[in-house]
Amino acid sequence: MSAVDGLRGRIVVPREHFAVDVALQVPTGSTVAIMGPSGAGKSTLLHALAGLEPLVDGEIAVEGRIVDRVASPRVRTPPMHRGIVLLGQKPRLFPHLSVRENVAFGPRAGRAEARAARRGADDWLERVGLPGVGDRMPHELSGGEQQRVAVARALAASPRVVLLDEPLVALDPETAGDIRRMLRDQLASTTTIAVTHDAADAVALAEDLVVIEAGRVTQEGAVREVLAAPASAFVASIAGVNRLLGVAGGGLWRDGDVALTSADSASRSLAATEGTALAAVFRPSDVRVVPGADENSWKASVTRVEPTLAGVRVHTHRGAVDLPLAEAAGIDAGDRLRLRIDPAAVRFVAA
Amino acid sequence: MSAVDGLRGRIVVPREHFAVDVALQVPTGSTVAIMGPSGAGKSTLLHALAGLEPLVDGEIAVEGRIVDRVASPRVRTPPMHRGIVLLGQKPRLFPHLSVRENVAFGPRAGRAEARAARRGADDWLERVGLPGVGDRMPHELSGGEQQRVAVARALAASPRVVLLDEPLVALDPETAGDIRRMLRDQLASTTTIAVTHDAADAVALAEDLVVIEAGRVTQEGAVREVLAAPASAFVASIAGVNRLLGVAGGGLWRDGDVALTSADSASRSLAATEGTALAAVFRPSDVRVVPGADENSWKASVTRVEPTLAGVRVHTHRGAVDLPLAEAAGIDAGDRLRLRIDPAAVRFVAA
Amino acid sequence: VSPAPSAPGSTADSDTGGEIVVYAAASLADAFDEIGEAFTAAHPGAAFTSVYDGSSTLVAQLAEGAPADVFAAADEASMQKAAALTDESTLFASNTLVIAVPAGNPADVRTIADLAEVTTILCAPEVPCGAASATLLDLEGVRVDPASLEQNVTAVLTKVATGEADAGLVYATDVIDRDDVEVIVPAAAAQVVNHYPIATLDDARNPDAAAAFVAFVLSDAGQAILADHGFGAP
Amino acid sequence: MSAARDTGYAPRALAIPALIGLAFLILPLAALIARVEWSTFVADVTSEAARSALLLSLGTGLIATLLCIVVGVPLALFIARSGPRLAAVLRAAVTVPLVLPPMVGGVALLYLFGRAGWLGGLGISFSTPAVVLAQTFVALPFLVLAVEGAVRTSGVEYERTAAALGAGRWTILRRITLPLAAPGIVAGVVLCFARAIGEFGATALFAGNRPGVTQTMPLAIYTAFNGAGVSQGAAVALALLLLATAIVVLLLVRGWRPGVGR
Amino acid sequence: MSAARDTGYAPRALAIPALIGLAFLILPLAALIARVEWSTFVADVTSEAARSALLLSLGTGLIATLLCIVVGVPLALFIARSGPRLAAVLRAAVTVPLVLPPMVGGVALLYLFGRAGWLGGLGISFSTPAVVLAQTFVALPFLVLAVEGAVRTSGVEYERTAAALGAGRWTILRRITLPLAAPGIVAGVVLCFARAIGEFGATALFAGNRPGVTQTMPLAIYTAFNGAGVSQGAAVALALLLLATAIVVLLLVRGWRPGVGR
Ligand SMILES: Nc1ncnc2c1ncn2[C@@H]1O[C@H](COP(=O)(O)OP(=O)(O)OP(=O)(O)O)[C@@H](O)[C@H]1O
Ligand SMILES: Nc1ncnc2c1ncn2[C@@H]1O[C@H](COP(=O)(O)OP(=O)(O)OP(=O)(O)O)[C@@H](O)[C@H]1O
Ligand SMILES: [Mg+2]
Ligand SMILES: [Mg+2]
Repeated sequence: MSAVDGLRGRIVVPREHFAVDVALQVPTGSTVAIMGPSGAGKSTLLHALAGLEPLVDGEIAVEGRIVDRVASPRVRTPPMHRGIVLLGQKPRLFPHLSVRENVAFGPRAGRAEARAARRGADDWLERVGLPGVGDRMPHELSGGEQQRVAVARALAASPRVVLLDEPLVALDPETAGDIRRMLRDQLASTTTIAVTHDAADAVALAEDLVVIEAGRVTQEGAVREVLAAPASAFVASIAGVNRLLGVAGGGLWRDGDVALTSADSASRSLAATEGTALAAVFRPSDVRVVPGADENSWKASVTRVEPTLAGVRVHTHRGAVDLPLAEAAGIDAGDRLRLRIDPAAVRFVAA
Repeated sequence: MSAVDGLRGRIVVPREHFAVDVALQVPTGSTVAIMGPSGAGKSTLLHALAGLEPLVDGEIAVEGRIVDRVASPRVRTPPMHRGIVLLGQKPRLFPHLSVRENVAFGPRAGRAEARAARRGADDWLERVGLPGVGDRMPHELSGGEQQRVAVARALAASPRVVLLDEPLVALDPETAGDIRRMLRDQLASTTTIAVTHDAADAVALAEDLVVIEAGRVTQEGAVREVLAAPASAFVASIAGVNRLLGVAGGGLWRDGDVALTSADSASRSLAATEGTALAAVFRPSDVRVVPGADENSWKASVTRVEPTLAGVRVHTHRGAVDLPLAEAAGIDAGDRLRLRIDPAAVRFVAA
Repeated sequence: VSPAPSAPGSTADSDTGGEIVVYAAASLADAFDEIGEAFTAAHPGAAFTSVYDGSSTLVAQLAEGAPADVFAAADEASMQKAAALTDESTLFASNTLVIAVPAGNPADVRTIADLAEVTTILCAPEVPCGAASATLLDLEGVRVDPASLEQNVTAVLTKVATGEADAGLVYATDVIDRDDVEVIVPAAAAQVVNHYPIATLDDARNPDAAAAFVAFVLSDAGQAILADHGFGAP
Repeated sequence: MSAARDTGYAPRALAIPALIGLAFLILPLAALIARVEWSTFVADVTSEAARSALLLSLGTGLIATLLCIVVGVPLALFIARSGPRLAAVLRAAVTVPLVLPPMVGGVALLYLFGRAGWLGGLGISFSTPAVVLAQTFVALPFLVLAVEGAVRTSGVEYERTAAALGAGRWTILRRITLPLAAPGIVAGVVLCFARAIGEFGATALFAGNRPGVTQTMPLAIYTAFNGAGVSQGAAVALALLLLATAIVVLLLVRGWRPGVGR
Repeated sequence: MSAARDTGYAPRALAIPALIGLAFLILPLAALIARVEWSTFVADVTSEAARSALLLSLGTGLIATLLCIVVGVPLALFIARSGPRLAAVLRAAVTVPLVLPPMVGGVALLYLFGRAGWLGGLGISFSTPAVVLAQTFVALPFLVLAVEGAVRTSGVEYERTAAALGAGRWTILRRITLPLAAPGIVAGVVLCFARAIGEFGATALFAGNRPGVTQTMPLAIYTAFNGAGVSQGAAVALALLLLATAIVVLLLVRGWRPGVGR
């Protein structure tokens, strides 16, 4: 139990088909992002940390103080005494309080003087881009506005530890960017866990990223490192990269008759150990369609063609390739293409 | 009133600081995407179309039949008789019905036999990636799972006209992709309006895109055309491009002492008309930082540096530039950079 | 209403100050209010408080310690139930049954025998007026199939007054001064007499005044007021 | 989102007034039971009169409750969906029979349905239907006010969602509005049934007290209570019988209670 | 999401039973008013006895309502947050005084607080406090059941949200739980006050019928009603006075009603 631990614990909570079983450590003042597929147990984890969901095993410590422990002596500090503020996945603005009173709720509950709390609430509303809505009732706001008020309400409680469950959902990219910047400034010295579905949030807000799948941590580490070396198909999908499984053989990545080289030295040294399970990681935008056999190329059959902002993404049974619209004309599911990745653009990671 | 109109109308609904005033036309079987900043009036528009919000002016026709008209003879068909199904912004699963009964609700209300409706519901749950959850109650699902059940419930009602209010919100990219594909297949011949905050959804699902800002349509047209020629800062932000305002002068785009050329013939002919207000549109990833004066380059001071998945985006007072992490080291707000855009990567659009 | 004649009983005024609380059957309410006034006029130091309700209710309350000095019941059975609370009781009034019919006598009831032919309601046999009614009908040899067995005289009177029933048996005192019902006195009425007992209570907080009040009720002045309200002599 | 039982966040000190309240409701009953004369209890509760009064009470009480549901639930829906002014007026109108001493209510019913009343032609007096009407009159406000509160609390959002899925009005009523208000409706039905079965004053005046026809349990209890020479034992025994029966019926009703969660 | 008044989606045909229900509640009152003897009305309602009974009724009714709130709201919270079994038992216990004919309730209170009762030492019976207790006893169940339903319906989600924002138990109670249940609490208070002010049977037995001390309006009405020689005019006049007063009080209470929306 180190004194620098803002939030630390192991959380075990049973769910329908699996148990959420996660060990976590968030140093004081830092931010950890949590990502995972829908239904992985992210919200369950935050609820358990906040004290809204009982543990069946494990313990939780906030700034060195045990607030939950299953082993004896049993500890179960109720949510309001944990020093943790949770921003839940649904905004859940109090329907009978004005927007201003919603935002002032935390400070007033913390014995702030009512007038000061209301003034503070107006400042917070301004910070989330909603000046002047203080007198409205929650149901008179749009979905994204409610979401932002919920963010303001959570932060206005001046938490030392805050848990954010998809705080930027339901916002357009411009507004989301504004709120993301505001969160980064305001939470600079707050111990924070942020659940998100957008890797850009993790990069912008967090030092570390924890990936949870079916209740278990499947990968964790510094955000960019995790995204660069996806240990699962899910992480590859959030990082937006291809991840092809193979084995090391003669300094190359091999899968059947396909062999790839990498220009990256760390990748080369990984591939040097014969037989290691390796994943070749590269971006669809770095893949090229080539007319004939070539070094670092392979044949792949198209499974589906998906429109993207910049053109199309052609999915094959061995990785996807991004193509401008013009080049994609005529490509259809079932076609076979020869793809090539530049050795400088591919990395191998242990699989 | 043309017979091919799936959904057509003009909707005027007053809100707090502006009135939503939008004219829309969705041909039978096609999909129109609607995007706009938070609070622009997108949900209000869908509610009005569905009959949940009274018009103060305008009229709505579904497949040629007037269902709402303010002018006399007044028409106000209640929601259930409009032949429109709305998937609201909140999932709002019926809390007292099992997940299966939620999905079977529409078919059963439409006089389907109960057993058949339940079987159909199970099929729909499978389609949204949730086989086997039929017996659970809604509160036993995660946020993203609830969202998907709501999608299944709306589509299970086999609507001829469907309005989707951010159907993919709260889903991780992998699941969102699955549902997006499912929507594309299932709604191929359904008249659809889809509100979204992700331009990728618009590209993948819709033929046309309507952009609404502060209650008004600010741009509309084929999806890619709108994104390629953003008429407002908001559209540029969703398209993820820079949009610099200037005027045509000597076949060039000019803003003060900066002049840009474009390799694109349409852009050139636009710029040929002296004095036309022009926007130069180009992607941050196509901008380069150059050491000294160069053709098609300009000086810009850095306003902020934002981490992105692939590196950083450096925002300046004249456009943003995407840089890999290595190149961005040391760049900070206040620095002055010389930026350059390749004439082949810049287009001019009327502003 | 005759003014209360000043006829102080044998009790000395000096002993009869303070409040006395009289628990009396509801049918005595008007008569006792007047007696109370006369009594306080005769005993200026005394204050008179009355509580009126059904005899059974009063007995239950007295058994649970209700603070009363005097108990006047509507029938001897009720006084019997309060036997543990009093030493002895005295009869102070009586009452006889009459036939009440709605104003105008729409069913044209003339004798008690007609009750068998029209919609008749009676008091339930469990309550005093019902028991007396049964006795009277037996005496007259009339078999009545009542439409209802009411809980009290008021219920009978209400239904008669509203025309709900064509006739009902009630006490003479209940119909005095009423213009919404008409009265027919049955021939055998005098043979079925209900007697009202009165007693001071053992727990009386003001036993002297209580005794004075009982004496006053039995005095000529008290009896005159009772007679005014239709009660017969004990 | 949690299904786990949640005991809520009420201050613990509230347990003290809660227990006082509970004790205040239960102690008198205990005192009553302590005084039961067990020697005559069985005879009292199994007497023919008790049996027929109990059956009549149950029968009329259930029919009155049904009538209350049939007219009360629509009335409650109507009030719940009215504007604040109209709702206030309607609520006040509904509250009237609550405040009226039941005896006066009985007189009012007599004036309305009695031989000389506006609806005298129906010939209801002194009959079992009169009992049902009296019970309905006094019990209806409870149902209406309880259901109105529940319907108002559950709001219109789910109804709108259902309408936007194409459901017709009757479907919305049957599958959304009523189930969502179920806890309130059950509470209202309980209050209504309890009030109907305990009704005394209005019945006594309006329907009369004819054994087997209009003598319900409360009238039988009152008769026993007033019975000359009879102790209160019989009245108390009958009251306990009524109580036990009502509680069994109510527990059965509660058994149906659908487990509605949010 | 819409603030616009929404009249909901109830089937229009329901207007028919709703109107029947409303008529059934209002017509008897109209019949009553039609028979008022206006000649003596003013004298009846302004008599000293009427005034003191009305004041006593209002005073005791308000105090009883307050007592009910103080012990009933905590009890309702407690039941609402109990498991289904315990809640069923507690609800049954609370329902008891509803079913008990009020007269028997009065007997039970006498047995408890009377001379030989367990709490006889308090010397409460036959005094104004006894009136308050009798009213509280009969009115408490209404408050508890109505509030319990409302608290259960509004659920724990907002309480959890408040707790996750660091609010303590009392803050949650004061700013979340009670305001959210406000419609139900107001309904409960209305039912409770109406029942208390209309209470007759238990008061008559437990507190007695002593003018100025325990003679509340319903007892005064009863006395007027039973008064030999006096027509029902006085009773009806008093009943209307009570009614009018109660409705004024209730409209005032409704006036405070916070506009809670979802
Ligand atoms: N009350 C409950 N009882 C049982 N299982 C539940 C309950 N709530 C959620 N679950 C299940 O537990 C799993 C984890 O749910 P959780 O809400 O933690 O997911 P999540 O990671 O937050 O997902 P999302 O991204 O969709 O919000 C899901 O499979 C869900 O179906
Ligand atoms: N009931 C209401 N009364 C008055 N104004 C409202 C009401 N509901 C929403 N508004 C306002 O109307 C505007 C449009 O709201 P709407 O919900 O249509 O926005 P939206 O485009 O769907 O936004 P979002 O993307 O955040 O969901 C907002 O500014 C909002 O504050
Ligand atoms: Mg979640
Ligand atoms: Mg919206």
